Amino acid sequence: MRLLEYEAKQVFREYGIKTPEGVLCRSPVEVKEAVARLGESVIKAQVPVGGRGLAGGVRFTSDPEEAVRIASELFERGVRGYRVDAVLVEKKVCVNRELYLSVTVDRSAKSIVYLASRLGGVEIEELAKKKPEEVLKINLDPFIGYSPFVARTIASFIGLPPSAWGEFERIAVGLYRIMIDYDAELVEINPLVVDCGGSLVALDAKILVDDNSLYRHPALAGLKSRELTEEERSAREKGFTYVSLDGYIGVIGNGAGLTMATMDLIEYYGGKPANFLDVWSGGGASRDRVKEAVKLLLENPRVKVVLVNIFGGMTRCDEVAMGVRQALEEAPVKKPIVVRLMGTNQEEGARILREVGLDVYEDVDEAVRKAVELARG
Amino acid sequence: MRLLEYEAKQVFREYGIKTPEGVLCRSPVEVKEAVARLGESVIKAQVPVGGRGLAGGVRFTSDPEEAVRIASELFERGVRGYRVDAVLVEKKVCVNRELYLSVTVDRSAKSIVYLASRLGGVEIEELAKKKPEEVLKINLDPFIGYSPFVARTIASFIGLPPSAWGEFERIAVGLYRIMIDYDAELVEINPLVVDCGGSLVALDAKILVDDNSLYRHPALAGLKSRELTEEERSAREKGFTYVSLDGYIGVIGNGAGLTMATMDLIEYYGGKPANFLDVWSGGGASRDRVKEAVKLLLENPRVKVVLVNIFGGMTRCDEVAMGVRQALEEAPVKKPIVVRLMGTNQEEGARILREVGLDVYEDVDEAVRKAVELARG
Amino acid sequence: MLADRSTRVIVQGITGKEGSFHTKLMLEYGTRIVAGVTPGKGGSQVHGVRVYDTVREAIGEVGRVDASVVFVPAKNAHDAVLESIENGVRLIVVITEGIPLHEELRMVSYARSRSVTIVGPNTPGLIVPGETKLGIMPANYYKPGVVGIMSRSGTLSYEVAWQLSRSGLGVSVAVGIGGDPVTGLDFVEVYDKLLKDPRTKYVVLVGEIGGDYEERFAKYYSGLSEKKPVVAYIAGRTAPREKRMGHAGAIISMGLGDYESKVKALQESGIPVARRVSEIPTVIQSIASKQYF
Amino acid sequence: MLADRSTRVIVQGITGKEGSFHTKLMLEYGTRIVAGVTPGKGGSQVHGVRVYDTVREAIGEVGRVDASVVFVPAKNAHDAVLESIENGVRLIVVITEGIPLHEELRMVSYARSRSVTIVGPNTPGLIVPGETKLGIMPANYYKPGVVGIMSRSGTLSYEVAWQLSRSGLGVSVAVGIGGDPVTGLDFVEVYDKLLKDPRTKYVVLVGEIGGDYEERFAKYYSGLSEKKPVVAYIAGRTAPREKRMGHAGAIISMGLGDYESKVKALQESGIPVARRVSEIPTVIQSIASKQYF
Repeated sequence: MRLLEYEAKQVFREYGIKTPEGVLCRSPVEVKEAVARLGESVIKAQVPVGGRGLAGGVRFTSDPEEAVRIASELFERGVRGYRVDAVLVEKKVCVNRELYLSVTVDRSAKSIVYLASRLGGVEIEELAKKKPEEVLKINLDPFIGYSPFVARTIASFIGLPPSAWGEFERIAVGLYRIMIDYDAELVEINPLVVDCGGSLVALDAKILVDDNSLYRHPALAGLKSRELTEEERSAREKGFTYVSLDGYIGVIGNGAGLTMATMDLIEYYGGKPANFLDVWSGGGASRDRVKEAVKLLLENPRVKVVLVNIFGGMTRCDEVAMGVRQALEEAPVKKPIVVRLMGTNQEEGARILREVGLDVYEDVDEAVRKAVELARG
Repeated sequence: MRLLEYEAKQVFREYGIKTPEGVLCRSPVEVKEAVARLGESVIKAQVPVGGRGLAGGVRFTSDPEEAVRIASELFERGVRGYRVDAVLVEKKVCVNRELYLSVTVDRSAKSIVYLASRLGGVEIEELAKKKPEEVLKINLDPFIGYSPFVARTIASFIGLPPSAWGEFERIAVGLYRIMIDYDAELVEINPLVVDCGGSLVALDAKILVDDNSLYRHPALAGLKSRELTEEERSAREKGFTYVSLDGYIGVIGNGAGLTMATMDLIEYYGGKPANFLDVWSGGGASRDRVKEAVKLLLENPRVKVVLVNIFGGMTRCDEVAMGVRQALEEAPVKKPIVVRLMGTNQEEGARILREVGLDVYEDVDEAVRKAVELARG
Repeated sequence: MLADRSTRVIVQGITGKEGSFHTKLMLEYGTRIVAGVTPGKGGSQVHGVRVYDTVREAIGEVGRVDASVVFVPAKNAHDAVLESIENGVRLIVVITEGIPLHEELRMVSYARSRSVTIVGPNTPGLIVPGETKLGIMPANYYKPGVVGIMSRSGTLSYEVAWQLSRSGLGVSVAVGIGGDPVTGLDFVEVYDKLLKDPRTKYVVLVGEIGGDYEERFAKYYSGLSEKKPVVAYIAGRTAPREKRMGHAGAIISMGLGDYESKVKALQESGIPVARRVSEIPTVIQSIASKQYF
Repeated sequence: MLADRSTRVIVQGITGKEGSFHTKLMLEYGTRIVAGVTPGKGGSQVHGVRVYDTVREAIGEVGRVDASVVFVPAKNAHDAVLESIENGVRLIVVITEGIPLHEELRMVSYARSRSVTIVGPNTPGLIVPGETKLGIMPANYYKPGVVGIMSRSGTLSYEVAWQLSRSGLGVSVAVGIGGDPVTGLDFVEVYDKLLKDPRTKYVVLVGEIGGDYEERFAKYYSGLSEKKPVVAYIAGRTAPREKRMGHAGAIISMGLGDYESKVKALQESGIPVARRVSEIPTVIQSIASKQYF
């Protein structure tokens, strides 16, 4: 779960990390007033997704009237498909140097890692590939965690003068504490700047919270849904793992890997998946869950054909079949449904579905080819 | 540094550990009122030392008049040489079972360890020697610290019913948190009782805080001095490590081991040391420190002879000698002083002292024999 | 391999719905389950298996325990794993899904420091067809054979097993390393074990987007002098960036872990990448036909 | 042994009063000090030794570093030790006194897990007379010879060294394990090293009240088949219970670590315990006269 920039910056300030002077605005009028007061400003759309700069979500102005135009545009059009409910207006900072600093999880080393560079404002993974000598990586031993020498080692690497080390140590330990206290996957300052007065300021702020830990952070858990499209939100409310895609073949699978593989296979055979929907729920796919999933896709106007791919193992295929059939009966919209069934009582399941005229397959390739063909219709 | 029982119990309560109903009293009148209110009570002298029960510092009564007598006696006479400023009056608990539980540092394993037994109220080290099968010892991996299974393992070992495990887990994790938050060496509940209602109650409470960590606990650091006798307090105020003993030969050494060895040697030759005083201060013993140390002992009425044992290494013996001589000049009381000198400028130091008629030795055995002889003399 | 029919297993969280159900299936498969553990349920029985309150008690009663299969819910799984480690269990299969990231880090690092093997978390477990099963995979799709499977996915690996079984190649052993960002085993470690397994002639790697397990395996593989042939399949070619595709581990973020990078790394190391699961047996057979021994 | 004249040493906290003073004395003794570290003082010099801001930088400039001598104040010593461990230093001599107990626990346990040797904390360090000195002991009282000293005390061990030196036996190596409750090395580990040291013929153990290092050594010693003779001296016979005698480690508490228990354990293991320091050389000479080889 990604915190919005202004939320992340509030957390930063609570941990003693300086951020630019700024105001959160929820209307063009507020933006106008903010720019009038702050002078040369940056207006940043608050959306839970990266790449906002390239998409026009970050704009500079010192003119309050222009600020109104920019803000109206952002509020109306949104950024990268997300509605903009708020923009952060910040006083432009006089920048001396741009640095990079983050704390994240090194999956390979299975430890927390600091990444730092004297080159800020760039994507760190790209930089690490192109100029590895410019990126310092310090893995924290899981036994020890953070200790102040880590901050000193980084400060010395990025060439901060010893007079700034105290301030830098506060930032470095702040990032680590946020990482732990918020169960974060990533806490990033990019760029961290040395301003013209020699102070260290976080120009941007990114905090990704581990979804599996959200139960320990009830205040954040409620924010999760804003990362979702409307479509995703209603699917998640029904308890499915769901991601919207831009195709037209609705996909239901059980298990994340199998569902992704089904999407890939659709594309392989020339179709385009409309979504990722995993009905898996630990105990196998029950009749009701399958029914709800199928209904959801049938009601989705983008979906032309629904493809159900169940490799159940323990799942009872007659149950799955009953779910599909009930969905078909209950849904007001009629669309073709292709079902691939594998698991206990597979034959019985196939019989139930063939009774109502559906295509049922054991071979997944055949099922996908059929769905693609029907969608071309 | 040892917290008083009532302080430790206050900490316990803050960490969710139940203690008996009680009142801290600073006068016999308060004790009387407390016993009148509580009925059958235990009156416990609050002194920073163990063995208080055998020394008459823990008394039972239900009679307010008797309570006055007991309290007056405790306040007047003190316990084990410590003044009693307060007594804790607690309602007697109806006890079903007595258990033992503590967290401490296992010096050998270099880790934190839980000790538990179904036999409470006894000294655990004695029990561990006599009936090792009755003591469960769980060393915490320093990497992991406490995890709830530790509490379950203990609860199962001491035979608590699963219905009490939740309460027991709260106590077990409480002890661990106190250990960490207070930089403790030991956190002990002895006995931890199951009362007649089935609740777990800490009848006694012991928290030892690591002296080296007191700088992180300013509120506690101020309490340290109450563990000291008047004599020790004034010596510590001068910056010496000092312990009062009951003999008559004043001992000044540099380094803890050497000073202890000097005490032992005095006893070996038939004398009795009056104190432990270590002048060591990192950089070696300076003239002023030596002067202050010698004056302190000269002024102590128990001291008949002062023995200075400096094995300096880096220490300049002429400096030490000047310190001794100045003390001799400044102190109003005249007592014999024997000096053993070893280190840089040893000859010069010896000359300075012999000038004023003092005995100076290189050999420590000779010096000690002389001091013992003078004390007898 | 990691386990065989003599492996003595306990089930942690045995009294829960899943734990109980899969205990039954494992017993039917022949897995030697010697005890179950659920705090507070000591003294009861599950499908004839005696339940204890703590791992320490269980071991005290039944003696040596080689492995634990963990069904304990996400909030308590970390504690259950530590309990097994501290009591000397050397192999821990963590079926549980949804364990907080930082707890996974702690438990995985700690296990490493104690040389304990963790399979998972968020894994279907491991199976040695015809020998034993420490997990939840549907055993009827795993016919004994010559192909070792190492997979980050659950149901997808069942599909692979079935394709291999019906093709006649069969499965020698299948290990689910788990779908989370941090797992106890990675492909390199499982492959090392498969190299030493006499039954395994070929290896299928079932990867997915996110992380760099596949890339690191490719690098490792290309540096080996002795190897068994590997065929890979990677799920998630059509997955968008920065969206978590079900598994916490299946997310392309910070430019890391996209499909192309993985396929490129594998192919450059001489590992063919099947575009469809159903191709896998064919690719193996074509490799087999080129081997002259 | 732990160090010799080729050992490349850095000094952490080199610009402080003690650090600077003892750097001078160590250099005079011949210790190969290749760099100093004090955060924020990088670029300066101390007695001709170049100072760096971090251990990483120091190693980057001067290359391999075998050992560090730490004079950093108690509040920061833990961090300094971790810095050296993380940068691959294998031997760390911690002179600093007064480090909080729980930080000692952490750094000592961590060093063990990384197979790094910590001498101390709260130690005078170690000296190999005629070779090198990583510490603060007055070297002129240590004549090269045949007796290894392992001690929990500082100045008392100088006294022992002097008694041995003037008796003609001399010192092969002296290691101060430190006066705190938790130390990096214990007597068992030092003795193991002394057993392998060809110069060491006899060993003096200088113990004190508190803890059970002496008891554990006695137990270990009695189980050895090959050993070098040990003579012990224990300080604190006249110390009262529950009073800390200067050293944090020198306290008899919870019935643990009194003088009698230690002497009994040592004597039962065949280790003579001298009642006075000045007896030690005599006891060794009497052992020597009974050896027929």
